[in-house]
Amino acid sequence: MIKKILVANRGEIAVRIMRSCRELGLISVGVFSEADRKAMHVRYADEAYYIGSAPSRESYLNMESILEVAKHSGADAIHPGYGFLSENAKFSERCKEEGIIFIGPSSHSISTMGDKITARQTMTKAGVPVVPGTTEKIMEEFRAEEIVKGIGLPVMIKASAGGGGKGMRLVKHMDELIPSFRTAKSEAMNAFGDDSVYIEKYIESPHHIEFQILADRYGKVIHLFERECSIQRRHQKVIEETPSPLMTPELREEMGKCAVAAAKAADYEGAGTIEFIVNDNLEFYFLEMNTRLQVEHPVTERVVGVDLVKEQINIANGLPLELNQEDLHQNGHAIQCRIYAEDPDHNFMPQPGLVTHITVPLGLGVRYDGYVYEGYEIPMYYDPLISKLISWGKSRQESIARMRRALYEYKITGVKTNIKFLERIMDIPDFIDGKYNTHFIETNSDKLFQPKFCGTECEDMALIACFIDYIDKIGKIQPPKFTDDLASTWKDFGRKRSILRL
Amino acid sequence: MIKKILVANRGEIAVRIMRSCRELGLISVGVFSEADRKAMHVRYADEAYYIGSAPSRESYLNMESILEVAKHSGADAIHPGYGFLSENAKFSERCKEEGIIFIGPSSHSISTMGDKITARQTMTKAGVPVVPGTTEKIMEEFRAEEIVKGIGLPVMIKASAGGGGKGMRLVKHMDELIPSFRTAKSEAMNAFGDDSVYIEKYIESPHHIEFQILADRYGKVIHLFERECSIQRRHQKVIEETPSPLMTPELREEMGKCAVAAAKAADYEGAGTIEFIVNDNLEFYFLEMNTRLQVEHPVTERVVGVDLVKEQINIANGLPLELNQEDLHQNGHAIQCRIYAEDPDHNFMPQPGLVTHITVPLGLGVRYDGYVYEGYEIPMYYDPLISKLISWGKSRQESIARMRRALYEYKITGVKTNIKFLERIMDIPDFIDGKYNTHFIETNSDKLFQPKFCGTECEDMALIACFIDYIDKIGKIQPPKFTDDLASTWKDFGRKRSILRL
Amino acid sequence: MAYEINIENRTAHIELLNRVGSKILIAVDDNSYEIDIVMVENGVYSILYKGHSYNVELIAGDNSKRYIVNTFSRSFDAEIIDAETKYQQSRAAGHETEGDNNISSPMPGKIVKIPVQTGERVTSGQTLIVVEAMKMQSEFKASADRVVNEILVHEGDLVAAHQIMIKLV
Amino acid sequence: MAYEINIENRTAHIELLNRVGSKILIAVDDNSYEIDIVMVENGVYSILYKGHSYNVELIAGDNSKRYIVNTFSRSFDAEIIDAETKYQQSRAAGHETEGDNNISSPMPGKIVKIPVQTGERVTSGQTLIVVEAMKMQSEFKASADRVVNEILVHEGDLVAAHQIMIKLV
Repeated sequence: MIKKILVANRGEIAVRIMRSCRELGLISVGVFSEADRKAMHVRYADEAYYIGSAPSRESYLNMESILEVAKHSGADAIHPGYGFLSENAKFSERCKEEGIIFIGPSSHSISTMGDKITARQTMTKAGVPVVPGTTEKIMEEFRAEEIVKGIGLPVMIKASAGGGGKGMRLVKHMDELIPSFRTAKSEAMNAFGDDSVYIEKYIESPHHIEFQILADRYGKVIHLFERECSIQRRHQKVIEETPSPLMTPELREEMGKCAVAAAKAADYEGAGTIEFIVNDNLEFYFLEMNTRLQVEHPVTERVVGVDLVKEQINIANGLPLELNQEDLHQNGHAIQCRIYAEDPDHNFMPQPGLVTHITVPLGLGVRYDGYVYEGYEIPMYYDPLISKLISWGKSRQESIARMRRALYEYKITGVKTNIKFLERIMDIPDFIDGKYNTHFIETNSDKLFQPKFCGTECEDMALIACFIDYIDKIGKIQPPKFTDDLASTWKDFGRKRSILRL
Repeated sequence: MIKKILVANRGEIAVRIMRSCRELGLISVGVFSEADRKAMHVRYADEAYYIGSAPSRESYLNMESILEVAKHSGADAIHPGYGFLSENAKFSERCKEEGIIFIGPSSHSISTMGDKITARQTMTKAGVPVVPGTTEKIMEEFRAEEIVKGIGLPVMIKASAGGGGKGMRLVKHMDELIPSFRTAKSEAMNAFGDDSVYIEKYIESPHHIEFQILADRYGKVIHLFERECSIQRRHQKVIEETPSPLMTPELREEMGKCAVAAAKAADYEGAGTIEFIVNDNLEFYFLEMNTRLQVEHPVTERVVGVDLVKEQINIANGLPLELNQEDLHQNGHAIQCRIYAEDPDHNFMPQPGLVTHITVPLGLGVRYDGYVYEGYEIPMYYDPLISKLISWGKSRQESIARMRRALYEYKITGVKTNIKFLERIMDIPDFIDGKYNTHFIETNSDKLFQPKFCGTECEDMALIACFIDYIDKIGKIQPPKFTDDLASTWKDFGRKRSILRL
Repeated sequence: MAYEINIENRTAHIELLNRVGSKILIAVDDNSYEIDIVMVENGVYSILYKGHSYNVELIAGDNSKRYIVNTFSRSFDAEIIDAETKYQQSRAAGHETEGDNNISSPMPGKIVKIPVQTGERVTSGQTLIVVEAMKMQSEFKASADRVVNEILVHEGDLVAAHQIMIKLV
Repeated sequence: MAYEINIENRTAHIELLNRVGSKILIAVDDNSYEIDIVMVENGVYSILYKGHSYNVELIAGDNSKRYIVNTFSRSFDAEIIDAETKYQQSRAAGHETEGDNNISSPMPGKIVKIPVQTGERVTSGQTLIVVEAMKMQSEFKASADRVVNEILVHEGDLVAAHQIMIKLV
């Protein structure tokens, strides 16, 4: 049985994994780059080791350095979190070679789902609907034209080795096809060293809905329902929720079955996510599989009542899944907001820097997964995610009201964040009504990028605080003009005020 | 409908109530004493008004001052929280006279349940079992002797106007009866201005189990299951949990029915709690009713999935209860720890003072309800409760493991707290096995008051931190002896070290 | 004691009329306010005005006169205007485009690419330098037709926030 | 650089042997440690020793040489012993009972009752003063037979932590 887990990650997810380790009585081992000596995961871990300089490829992507720490510290297992080495088939393989349990799927499963064309073929064989288009790589330009004539415009050209929005081209007109095809191939070659591309029908008003699955070593696969992830900026998720406001019980059951079939087809073991694209007619298509824990896993944990990291560890221990599909239920509604160090008013430009003050939202129905603290300097080398705020409510409406309340309480000073931007989303009618797709931010940009009106009184209070702060600051150098020897009542004020008004 | 609520309280409960107000879109009005200008509830409220000097009776117990603020600010309703005016029948009446909704029961219900003898009579009439003993006040000493001969020793002598452990006397031997009877009467007169006392059989190895109820204006009463509150120090609860480890489904149903009957007998409206005492044979007796929100209400909220403050507000608005008994379920397990500013090693002596640093426990399954912040000075005038930490788990075992993790993460510097004491409780076999009664702390005192062993290495690390802090502090005055111009490798250390070992 | 403060597009005149403990009487343009103001945490003020509870957080700007101010509903940039500031403003008049000629990054980052050379003529909208921070690349472009006068950084360098990277003429 | 530090019932000799950036070589009694130590927050230190991650929080005591030290498992009182401390300790020797003769409260509170008078003979265990804080009353008692020499407070007064309230002889 696993006794000691190396967490090959940083930030909120490293702390989150270590929390579950601690609850299970397991020893956690952290690793850190030169930029991360003061990071929370180093403070939280039972043990922590240096693995390289600040850039990821020299530390958090440095397989051999991490494996060396695992062996030196006597860790039985490595949890990769998300990002970094979590979907790296070679790392899964290297762990196996070194006799260390990789908490995640086999190298074979990762490869199968990592190559998008292979994944499409595997899904088609398993009877899971994929977006209409090719299931093999396209080499010749005339083939591209034939295919597009067959499935009709618009289409997406995608890199087989890609994922997460990279190396994609949308084609709306036939005359754009050949130039886009060429650019996509050359981009794919540059980015992934593989120019394989394929063509898919472009889904209009797409909804991004994914299913969480768990699979044990003995072929048992269950799903833990859906997550709605359509609120995105720059192809990155910002808000996730479960249940999806688009979902019907019938669709949920059908998609759940497909998700389980998809995992089985990939010989999957561990926690994974099947991403689907759903159109307004509730037709759904397999998009890709994420062979790891997702950033948005907490909404599922809250509504289904399961600690997914503990389930991952149990599976990695070779234990059979104790959960049964028929016992699982969605209880209430959960929403997650991702808090980024970024400036929404300037194209979401990232904002590394020193955090001078934080007020964390707390209380009933609020979960906070973060890692920054007062006095912590967010480094420029990694992801701008500061924290994840999760609200739960009996109803979707209560969950939104609670998230609005939590965002209102949440204060970070020192770096710019998207907190106010998220607050505005909670007030957009399309969001409140649950009627949105991946175009949401674009469609509502007029309301989303306009700051709330604060009013003259509120603005004056801001000015007064600056004024008082400034005079008290310089007062420490110059003698103060006002002292406490005045009568301590409001009477004097009244008098002076009347004089003023004469 | 209520639009603006005055919260006639302070500390964590004031903030907690205001959070629900905010989620409902209601304006919150705070009130503060001279000692509380910087308190969190003043910062959190939409509006805040001064009501008097620091001692409670001049501020938070000052009915007229509070009512004046309510009228001046245009508040429709007053939420009294717990403590202070929450169980004051006269205040409920005064609110009514002023046309302000008191979020709580009528003055009649408060009086009925506030006088313990009347409450015992009311319960007996309603068929709810009470602890064997008198149902009327005892004036003569010979009557006391007769009663004790009837029910047998040991007995408790209690003040009818009392509650919460005040004015109580345990009598184990017959010759203690008369002196104790006299003292109890005189204590009751001093404390409550009423020397009415009654005699109850003393229950050995008692379990303190209470039921949360909700009652609307239309006679609908439901219960939200039990809370186990047997872990107490000085008759004050320290840890609460739900479900109770003692409970059986049959007992739960029976006690739940009695709780509903008790509320109906008192013509109750709002949220309330029926406290029972249960012996090892699972015989239960009505103890008293708390006609207000309880400190420990969050464990019920977590497991039943209901926001009790919102329910209180809906009931006060005259809305019928939407919840139905048959739809309510206990989902998983929740534990609450009360964090006090006190010194467990010195008879739990309270510790007001400046909070210099806090690390709040966060993440999956953890709720934190608090009010102190870094730089806040906890005043000496009020309750030592700093915060409430609530953990949830699928099972009781997971809930305990999570609480242990959360307490481990929780750091408060500047004032002494009972955090480490609570951590030790989580490790006591009787607690882990759920086999405990109100004598728990006493019974396990040998383990509870002994600090964990830290080890020489850990102790040396503590010393080293002091050393470095001290030399860096004095180094700001004196020139530092060690600078960065030494070679930045570990080699020098090795050399010096070998020299040292020669 | 009085100052002018710039906030967004407004210049407000503020005068402190009286102060006793935490209570002040203060005039902002044509309005005067009797308020109770206390610093509750470092840089965080609690203000009570006619019962309304305001919370204002101040973040120090590049110099002691500049603040970023957060209220519950929004965030502002504010600057105290004293004699020194006014002098510098009058000195700066007529050099208004100077800022445009210095290319700096608002956040710390790493120089990924400098696709121009010293002496090169660049046109409006042309990319001058690419900076990466937190896995995102930002391109900085010429806002008008200019000549590259000086390149102060190299590809691979780390830059601090607001550090000038390229000077144009 | 070396000091003695008192912690609980132990007096440890500590000597800093080398220090480069955050890395130090330090001897504590007979053990020497190569550790990496950084202050991550005000008064909070992160220590790495042989891979083990220790977190130590320091709370300033009554003077700059005293600390309350929190580790994850427990809390200590520690005091740096320098020449000055030693001198004061030697001066204090022979006056060991002096502390017992000054009655002070460890926490701030309000004087509820003073059931003794100046000049009164009190016996060991007799209540001298009752202080209330946070709704709890604490009684302070004589630890030996003494005479009340001076009462420095009145009923109803507020007292600060460690303020001397009654002097005995």
